[in-house]
This record gives sequence, C-alpha cells and structure tokens, in this order.
Amino acid sequence: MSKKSFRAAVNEALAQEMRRDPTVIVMGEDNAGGMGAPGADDAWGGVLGVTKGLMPEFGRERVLDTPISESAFIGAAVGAAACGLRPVAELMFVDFLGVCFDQIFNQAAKFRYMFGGKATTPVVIRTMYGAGLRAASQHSQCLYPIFTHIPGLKVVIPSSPYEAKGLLIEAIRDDDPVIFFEHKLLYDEEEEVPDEPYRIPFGEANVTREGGDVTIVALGRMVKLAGEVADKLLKEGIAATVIDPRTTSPLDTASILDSVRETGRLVVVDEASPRCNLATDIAAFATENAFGALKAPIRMVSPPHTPVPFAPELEDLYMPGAKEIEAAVRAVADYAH
Amino acid sequence: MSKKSFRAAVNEALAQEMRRDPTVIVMGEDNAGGMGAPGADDAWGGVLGVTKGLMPEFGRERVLDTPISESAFIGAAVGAAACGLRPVAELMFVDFLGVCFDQIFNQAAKFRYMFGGKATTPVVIRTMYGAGLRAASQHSQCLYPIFTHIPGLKVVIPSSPYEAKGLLIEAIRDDDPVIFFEHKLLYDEEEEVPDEPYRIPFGEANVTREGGDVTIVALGRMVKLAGEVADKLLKEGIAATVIDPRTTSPLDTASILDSVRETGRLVVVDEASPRCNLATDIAAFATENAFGALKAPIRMVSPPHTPVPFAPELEDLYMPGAKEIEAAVRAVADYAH
Amino acid sequence: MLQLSRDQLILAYTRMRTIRVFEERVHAEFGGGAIPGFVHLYAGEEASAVGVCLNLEMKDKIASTHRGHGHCIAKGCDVKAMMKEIYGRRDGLCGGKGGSMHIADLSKGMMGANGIVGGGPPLVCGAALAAKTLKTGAVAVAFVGDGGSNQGTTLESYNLARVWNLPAIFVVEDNGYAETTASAWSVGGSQVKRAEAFGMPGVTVEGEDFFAVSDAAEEAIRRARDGNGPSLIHLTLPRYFGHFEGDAMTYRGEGEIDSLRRDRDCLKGFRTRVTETGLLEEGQLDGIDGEVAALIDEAVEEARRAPPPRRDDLLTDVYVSY
Amino acid sequence: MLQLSRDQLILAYTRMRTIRVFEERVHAEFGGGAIPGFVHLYAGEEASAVGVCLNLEMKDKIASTHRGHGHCIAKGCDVKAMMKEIYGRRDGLCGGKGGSMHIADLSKGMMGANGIVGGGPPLVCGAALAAKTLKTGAVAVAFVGDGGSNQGTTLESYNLARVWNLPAIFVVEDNGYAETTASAWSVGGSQVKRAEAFGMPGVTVEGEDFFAVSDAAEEAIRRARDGNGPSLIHLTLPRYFGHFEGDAMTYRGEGEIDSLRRDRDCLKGFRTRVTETGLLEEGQLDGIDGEVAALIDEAVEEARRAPPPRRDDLLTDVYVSY
Ligand SMILES: Cc1ncc(C[n+]2csc(CCOP(=O)(O)OP(=O)(O)O)c2C)c(N)n1
Ligand SMILES: Cc1ncc(C[n+]2csc(CCOP(=O)(O)OP(=O)(O)O)c2C)c(N)n1
Ligand SMILES: [Mg+2]
Ligand SMILES: [Mg+2]
Repeated sequence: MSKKSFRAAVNEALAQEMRRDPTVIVMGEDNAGGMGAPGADDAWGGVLGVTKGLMPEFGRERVLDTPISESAFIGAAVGAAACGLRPVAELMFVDFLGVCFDQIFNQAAKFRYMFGGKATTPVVIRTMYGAGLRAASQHSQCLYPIFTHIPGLKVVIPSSPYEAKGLLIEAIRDDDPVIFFEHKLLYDEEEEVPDEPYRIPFGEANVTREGGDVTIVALGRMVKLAGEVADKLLKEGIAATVIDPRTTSPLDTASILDSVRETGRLVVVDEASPRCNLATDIAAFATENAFGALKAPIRMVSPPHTPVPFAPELEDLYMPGAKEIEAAVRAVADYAH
Repeated sequence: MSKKSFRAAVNEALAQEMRRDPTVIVMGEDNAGGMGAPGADDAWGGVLGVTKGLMPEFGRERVLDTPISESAFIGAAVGAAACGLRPVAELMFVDFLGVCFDQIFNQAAKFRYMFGGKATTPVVIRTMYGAGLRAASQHSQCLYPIFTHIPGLKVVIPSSPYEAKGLLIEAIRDDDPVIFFEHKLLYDEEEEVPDEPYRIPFGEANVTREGGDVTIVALGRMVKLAGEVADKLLKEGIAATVIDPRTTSPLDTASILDSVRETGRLVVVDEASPRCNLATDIAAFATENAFGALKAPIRMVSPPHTPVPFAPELEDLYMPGAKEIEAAVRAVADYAH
Repeated sequence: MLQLSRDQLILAYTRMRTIRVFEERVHAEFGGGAIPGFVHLYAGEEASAVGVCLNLEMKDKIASTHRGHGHCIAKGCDVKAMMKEIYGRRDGLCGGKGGSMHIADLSKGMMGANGIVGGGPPLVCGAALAAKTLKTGAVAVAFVGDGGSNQGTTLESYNLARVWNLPAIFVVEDNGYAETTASAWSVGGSQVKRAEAFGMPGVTVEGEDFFAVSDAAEEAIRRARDGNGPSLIHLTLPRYFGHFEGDAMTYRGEGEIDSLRRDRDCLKGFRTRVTETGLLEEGQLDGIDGEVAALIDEAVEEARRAPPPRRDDLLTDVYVSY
Repeated sequence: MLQLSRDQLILAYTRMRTIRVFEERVHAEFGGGAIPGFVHLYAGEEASAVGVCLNLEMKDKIASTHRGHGHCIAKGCDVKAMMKEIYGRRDGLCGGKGGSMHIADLSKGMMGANGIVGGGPPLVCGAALAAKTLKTGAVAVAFVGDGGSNQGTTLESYNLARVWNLPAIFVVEDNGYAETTASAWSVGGSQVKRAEAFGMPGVTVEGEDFFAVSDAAEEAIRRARDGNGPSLIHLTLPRYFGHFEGDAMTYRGEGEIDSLRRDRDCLKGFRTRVTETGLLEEGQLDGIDGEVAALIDEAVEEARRAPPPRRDDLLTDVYVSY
C-alpha cells in the first residue's frame, strides 16, 4: 500500500497484468514513443505518460506504437482479441471515436451476439475524456453515453486511483469488450493504492457516503465533488448518500434503487452533454422503478447543450462543479411534497 | 394533394428543392446508380429507390454517386456546405456512422461554435434506420440517440409521408447540420401529401390524439402504433394524448410538459436501444420538470439491451409493438397514486 | 506453378462446386420467399475463395464481406449449419442470430462475413498480430471487394500491416461492381499500385482461373509465413447474380451475364484443365457433382424443417455472462 | 520556374517572417503560462504554407491541421485576432471559443485548423466540389501531416478527389514526426507512390525551399484550375519545436534541432536567394523584420489586455438561431 497517482495506478495495473498474462499487449499512438526516431525510446509513454516504462520491460512486441490509423489499430485490437490475445488499445482521446467507431460498436460489440455466442472478444480500449484542460471542443468530450447506449459493450468510469487500478485489472480479465474512461483531470490525483493486484467487479456500485436525506449518483471525476458537497451539507443537517456506479454498463440499478427508496430524493451528476446522457438514463430508470418512493423531482446536473468552449472563463462556466451539485441537492432536499 | 408513399414524399421534397435552389445537390452510394457501368443510368436511385429520377432531371453534376468512402463523401458534403452548397448526403444505413462519424459530430456539428459563429453548415444527411427487414445487427439500428446527444446537430424523425416531405424541405432550408432519419418500414406507407412544397418547423411537436388520461410520446414509426393503441383504449374509456416530437433536437419540451401536467401520466415509446435513448431523455426531463403533476411512474417502451437479431421470430420479439405500448399505457392509467 | 495433389484438386473442385450449387439454390429459395433479409451471392467467384483457402491451414484466419458464403465454405464451415443460419434457424451456425451477412465460425478460422464494407481488414491485422505475437505461424487473409477497396479502413490496414510487418494478405475481389457502380469508375489508380504505394507486393490475377489464384495465394501466404510481411492480390472476377437478391441489374450490359457464365466460369475452366491434363477424370467430377447436389438438397430440407430460435434466445449471447 | 513579382516576394517574406516570429513568441508566452491549452508550433515549416498560399486567390480554400497558425497567416488571417484567439479572448478570431487548434476564417478561405488528424481532407473535397458545382474557378488545398497521411479519411479523400475529378491539392507536410513517431517508420511505401496509386500526380519537394514549394504549388493549382483534377505535393520539412508546447523532445537526435535551424531555415534560404540574385535588398528585408517584430509585440500586448468572453457567450453559436 502506498500513495499513488491515478496515472501510476493505471500504469501499475497494466504492468502487473502484462507480467501475469503473456497474452496481454498494449498498443496506441506513441504508447512507448520514439518509434523510428533517432533519440530516446519510450520517449513519451503515451501523450500524458500513462504507459511509460511498459516498453522497456515488455519490449516492442508487447507495447506497440501505431501509425495514426485508429480504425486499423483499434480494429486490430478487436481482431486480435477474437484470436487469443487480450489487447489493451489506447484511443488517445475519446473524441477520436469518430474515425474508428465501427470497429468498436459494429464489430467488437456485436460479434458474440451475431455469431450466436461463438466469439469472445476480450479487448480493452482505454481512452481519455472530459473537459478542463482548455483543449477545446474536439479534445474535451465525455461521450460515454454513446458507448453505454451500445449493447455488447461494457463501460467503466473510475473515479479515483484505487478504483482505476482495480477496475482496469477487472477490465483486462473480463471476456467482453470494455471501454475504460480516464479523466484527464484525475491523472495527478493521489490516494492509497494496494501494491498487489486486485479486482473490482463490474456492476457493483461504490457507496462513498451514506445518508438518509438525498441520494447523489455521480460519475468519474464528479464522485469526489459530490462527496465534498455531501460532507459540507452534512454539517447543515442534510445527509446524503453518494453512489459511484463505477460502470455504466452494466449499471448497478439495485444499489441506486435501494437508496432512492430510502431517501426519496435523487440528484444525478453527469459531466457529459445533457441530452440522452447517463443523468437522463439513471433519472428515467429511477422514475420508472421507484416512483412511489420519490418525494421530490429528480434533478440532473450536467453541462449545457453546447460544444466545449476553449476560453478558460467559458470552460469553467461550462463544467458542472460543486456549486451546481450543491444547488441541486439543496433544491431536492428543500422540496416540499 | 394526392396519396403518396413515404418514399415518394421524400423524393418529391428533394426534387422540388433542387428545382427551387440550384445549390441543392444530392450525393451517396448509387444515388443514381450505374456509374461507369455498361447498362442503364439511374439504375437504382439509391438502394431502396428513394432518389430515383433525380439524376435524369438534374444531371450527374447535381446527383453524385460516390465510391464507398463515407468519411470522404459525407465530409465533402460538410465541407461543401461550409462553402456555399446545400448538399443532401445519404448515409445509406445509419449503422454505417462508424466509418464517418467524425465528419458529422466533430466537424459539421462544431464548426459554428468553435469558429465563434463564423461558419454556417447547411448540410442534410439522410439515413435509413430501424429494425424489421430481417437485416440483422449491422443494418437495423436506430442510433438517433447518439446524434441527439451531440450539440450542434439537429435530428429529425418523420413519422409519415406528410411529415417526411414537410420536414425534409425544412431540413434543406435550415442553415444547421440536420440528420434526417427514414424508417425502412415506412417507405411504402401512403397518405395524402400536398403536391406543392411546404415546411414543417423544427421543435414543434405534432399532437396526433388528444386525451386527458395519459400522454404518449412516440417517435418515427412508433407514432402510428401509438395512435392505434390510443384509438383502441379510447373505446374502453382511457383517453390518451399522442405526441410526435418530429425532431428530437430541438425537442419540443413545452408540448410534452403541457400535456403531462394535464394527464399526470406519461409513456415514452422509443424504438432505439434502451440505455441513454430518447425514452430516458424525455422521461428524465418530464420527471425533473413536471414532477408535481405526475400521478404514476413514467413508463418507457423500448427494445431490450441486445443487438438486433436476424431470425424473424427473434426480431419480432425484439421490436416494440402495439402490444407493449398498450400494456404500458394500461399500467400507468391503472396506477393508483 | 505449384503442383497440387490429387486430394487437393478433388477438394478444390468439391468446394467450388459446393459454393456454386449452394448459391444457385439460395437464389431459388430466396425467390420462393423462404429466406429472409439481405442475401448477396458469390456464384462466379468461387475460384477466389477456394484458390486462397486451399492454401491455408486450419489455424489461419480469414475475414470476409457481406458476400461471404463462398469464403465460409472454402474455409471449411459446415454447409448444413450455414444453410440453417441463412434460414434463421436455432441450430444454424450462429444460432439464427446472424444470418447471411454474419456467418462465422472461429473454430474454423472464419472470422465472419461482415455487413460493413471495409469491416474486415482491420480485424485481419489483429488476427495476423495475434499469430505473430503468439508465434503460431499462422497467417490471416482479408477478402475485400473492389468497392471495399476504397474504404479508409481498408487503406489504413494496408499501411498498418506493412509497418507492423504482419503476416496478412489482402485479396481484392474485383467483380466489376460495387452494387451498381463500376469499379472502372470508383477505383482511382489501380489495386496493384496501391499495394506498392504502401510498400507491399501486389499482383493482378484472373480470378476465374483457380490455378492462377492458388499460385498467387501460395506465394503471398509463404511470404507472410516466412515473416516477410503483407501482400495484396487483385482478382478480376465475374459476378453471376445481382448485387443482392432482388436486384433487377439494369445497370449491366446486354448479354453480360450470359457471356460471363459462358466465358468466365471457374468450374468449367477447372474441369477442362484437370481432365485434359489427365489429373482427374470426368466421371470423378460428375460424381462430386452428384454428391454436392445431394448435400445441398439435404441442407435445404433440414433447414426448412429446423426449428426457429426460442424466445429466451433473444436475451443470450449479448455478453459472456448472458 | 515561375517568376514572382517583387510585391509577391515581399509578401512571401513578410508572411514567412510573421509566422516565424508569431510562433517563437507564442512559444515564449506559453512558457510564461499566459496561453492555455494545446499549442502546436509551425516554426521551420513556413515555406510550405506561404509557398502554397501565395499561389492561391482569396476565393480558394484551405483546410489545415492542429498545427495551423502558419496556414492561417499565409492565407491572410488577421494576426492580431489570431493572437487574441490563442489567448482565449472575446474578440479573438473565433470569439475565444476555438483556440489554437480551431482558428478559422472562412471569409479568407481558411476553413479551420483541426483537432482531428485527417479531419481536413474530406472537407477540402467538399470545398473543391462546391467550386466545381458553382463554377467559381476556385481550388481547395488540404494540408496534411505525415502522420495524418496514414489516416483513412485522408486516403479516401485522395480517391474521391480523383474519381470526382476535383480541383483539390493535398500537401503532405512531412516534418519527420507524428508526435514522437518518425515518418520513416509510420509511412509504408511513399507519399508520391500513394498519389500515383490513386491516379493523381505526386511530387516530393524540399519544403524549406520556398521557391521549390511555390513552383510545385503553382503547377498543381494550375492543373486543378484547368479542370485536370487533384495532385499531391509531398514536402520534407523541419520542425523546430516539440510536437506541442511542453514536449521534452527526448526522441530527437542529438543536436538535431540546432542543425535544422542552421541548415534548413526557409527564411535564411530565401534571404540568400533574393539578395544574391538582386531581387530584393538586405535592408528591405531587415525593414520587414522590424515591422513584423512590432506587429507581433502589439498583437501580444493587445491580446494580454483584451477582455475574455462573457458568461452569455457560452450559450451562443451552437446553432444559427442561438
Ligand atoms: C460502410 C458501408 N457502406 C455501404 C454499405 C452498403 N453496401 C453493401 S455491399 C456494397 C457494395 C460493395 O461492393 P464491393 O466491395 O465491390 O463488394 P461486392 O458486393 O461487389 O462483392 C455496399 C455499398 C455497407 N454495407 N457498409
Ligand atoms: C484522429 C486523431 N488521432 C490522434 C490525434 C492526436 N494527435 C494530434 S497531432 C498528432 C500527430 C500528427 O502528426 P502529423 O500528422 O505528422 O502532424 P505534425 O504534428 O507533425 O504537424 C496526433 C497523433 C488527433 N488529434 N486526432
Ligand atoms: Mg464488387
Ligand atoms: Mg509530422
């Protein structure tokens, strides 16, 4: 056990799984770096250094740099998965799904069903998401609602270093295609993370706070913010349960429903664009299945329906934060039936 | 005014707009057909004959067949739209979005915002969607939730020949990127359609039935089924309002809320995969904004979270139909608060 | 030219003949309304699938297209289970969930027909990568149409296979058309130049000549197996039927199909060649024809009678766990 | 070789110099923490953007890459408004909503930098199609990196431009790297062979030689304007800075950048050439240097002081109506 950053936790999960299982390989643009170049090898370890050190340990045969050809190499990861490897491919930013989505949603996701159960496709696609780096519209999206919409995919959104390590190990050992979302702003977050490998099962939410007044369901980077809001409001006598679903597909609906049935009040916090996102998904599910228990309107906290702006002032306005979460929790807590 | 099929209505809208405006062009795979081939020209008019007759009238300069290169030609439509044309590009099946989505969601959708309002991109992308043709997993999806999720896109889902003509004309004259969804099973539906051009504005729902007991919101092919269910239940004393939003982005939330505030009961019928779809979107919106009026859980009618199966027996089970709608309406109507 | 054994020749003829009769029969059955969905027939192109696959081992992988029946049969898929699949039956090769466009049998190295044009080449890069990483000595073959050769996924895969030096072979089946569009129009430049442009060898071969196909395939497969990277084989081929069943084919030239069937028939060519050179006898081939006819009859009979999937099947095989 | 006028030479030098100083300054400002986001600098590659764009008219269109500042300046975008955009200011060229990776000015024929590698070529096919359909006589140019040349969108666009016979030009700016990855490794085959493989002419030119670039561009542009379809120009170029600001560049060779700056500097080359041949005088060029320095100083000063966007701006420009 030691303090590790989210980046280090992801890196450690990859390294440990590669040590354990020779069929695990890693691929992506500049995942080592310096391919064919005159200077240092392992020059980058991915654009934000997450895969650094893997190539020196495992060699270029298991840490593959790629041309900028996402369809070909993500598709290759899918094909290799169907043929005995467990590839972990990196789609640098999830915003790039548009140049390779077919291989993910029509191939990987559907093989098993289309082929009547006769294919197994244990591929993991790691990808960066989220606003906050002033990276503008094409490098700041969340887009996990799109993957969650697709049957046959599993979607993982870790909220902390501990979560990231356990969920990534689980993802690599899982036999279905898994999309693993890493929030750019989380990479430098640190917490205690066990040194040995461990698994966090999919479809089991993590309840980070327990309280009987309001249920807050939050995803990824929003989990910590939601927890902080809960702590603050607890001092004022509003006790919130905070639920981190960990995976949006499968979704642990039971934990959400149990809590909502108890509190009768629900806030869903989702950093993704507001239409057809996880906030609507979870809110609709709760409304359909826990209506009798609801004491207040369900509130959704999401950004506005706009692309992500570049200017820091606008991006800060764009991103949902503690303020918006707090306002929503207060609104549902104060709501008189 | 005369009886026209959905196919003919789309075709007429295209022809009339091309006559009116020389900047309107049409492109897609085999949209005329026979390019470079020894036999007849205009051999297909698109795979289901929707664009047939346009090429003989407007020539190959304005009805362009394309190689199978969706990124390049959909992107070309986007680029041409930014440079003075009004292209109507056909993505044969929406299932093919995976090989061209970047040009739609990162380029067309974001130009205006990223460029500070300095670009206008009046492109229309026509595409076929929906199950029912025994076309299996890769040719039967709906996927409009994915487009609805993206800010900067407008999404149109006409429910009948009359709707198709008026909405397509509006789409072509609209200055934003529009995705226009045509359900395969609707092409042979017929109804009275005016011969002259007319426009149906976006963001204004069509209320096809009025009744005070239940609100049914249905999309595309589901609208007619919902109407039939409403008619049947009316005889039993359950009076339903049926709302066809026509466009999911923009969504006419006001009409939906008005009705739900009156009826207190809502069923949303969406043919798309159930996670993060329009049913969840609309249900969540109603729950957030009309909670006080709700007298029953909101019910969503959607297919299961699986790819679309091939075998007719399975596909019929997969697709939501009148039976499922009726059960949902009865359930909310019978719900005792 | 590589000398094929008598057994190989018999197998080649049997498989080509099986494909032909299978497709002619599916055409008839579809016409009779027995088969649902979109069906694309491979008749006329048999020497491609068989000429390539006869040179493959079981461990080698292929990825196919929407026009996949021929590749399945050539790679050894069970013909009766295929027919059942096309009929949408529960004991079809894919449980009736895939249908004509999604037949696969990974246990035979057949990675699937594919409803997405250009879907296969990236997957084949992956199969080749798996072979290379696991040192199985296997190779992988992507069949691509002339139309599919213009898809970005295909072109990217050429480059990826080159820079990763993969044991991959791209077989461009140029049957002259993508739906109604002539390849003479849609393909800028040439297939062989494209191969060379990405740094791999390419060759054009008359695809109705089984022996020419087999030779080219043997060479490319050997190159791949020896660790010398990818190749491309461009085959010119006749397509006897429409793009899909139901296509009126008005875009085709007058008498085009008659002359294709007369002058460009891989089965006739094969028969002439092996009988004239005394490798096989007419009677032997006729015997195979009879066996094949019986097999396909049985396949259709069994498919007709086979039960459809059950209600529960709708919700299985989405994930490994359900 | 095409003889450029004195005014054109002055313009060429001014623009190249402006790009250089702009980029060196953005580098410094970024280092000082004044500029947010991802910034990719074009220093060293100026002769490409300017050599091409000097041969274009206002009505002609270009689409750029993530490394877009140079293309913007070469096509005539307002330099101060660009600097403000990079600073995220309200009166930046895109209202501060786009930033470095999304600068555009359609009124100047600049269709945008692009955060997506390979995003531009399809758009350029569209711009060229619009020119052809509307008979404006315009052409369109896609700038593509060596890394971007492997993207399927780019390769498809080559073919589409060929089969539609579009007035399009593809300029592959091969600066040796895609991020850390050498183009010598990532590009199978060669750029010129790729052009030819899709049926269009291709040529490789030393990209730091303004005159060579201009000549190649002039020829390709004339070909396009005359209705003779697309071409490809492959430019070998030096990249003086890292992939993006913040890149430690450990993958580069020892002394690589020093020697690039010494031996492959388009500004030095241009100066020598025009002064030695008596086309322009040193003093004149020094004068331009002074003006450019002053302009960039002012641009930075103004950008620093300029106000950020307002709260309301968040919700505008999503659609035409709001
Ligand atoms: C991405 C994608 N685009 C379009 C289609 C529709 N489509 C199916 S087959 C086909 C023609 C394919 O032509 P070719 O590759 O030459 O194969 P052939 O049918 O001749 O065997 C088209 C356009 C598709 N299935 N997928
Ligand atoms: C589709 C996509 N993939 C990956 C990236 C990340 N990325 C940005 S620039 C770049 C390298 C581009 O190299 P090249 O095309 O040679 O242009 P250069 O940076 O050398 O100008 C990469 C991989 C991206 N922006 N878009
Ligand atoms: Mg073909
Ligand atoms: Mg480069």
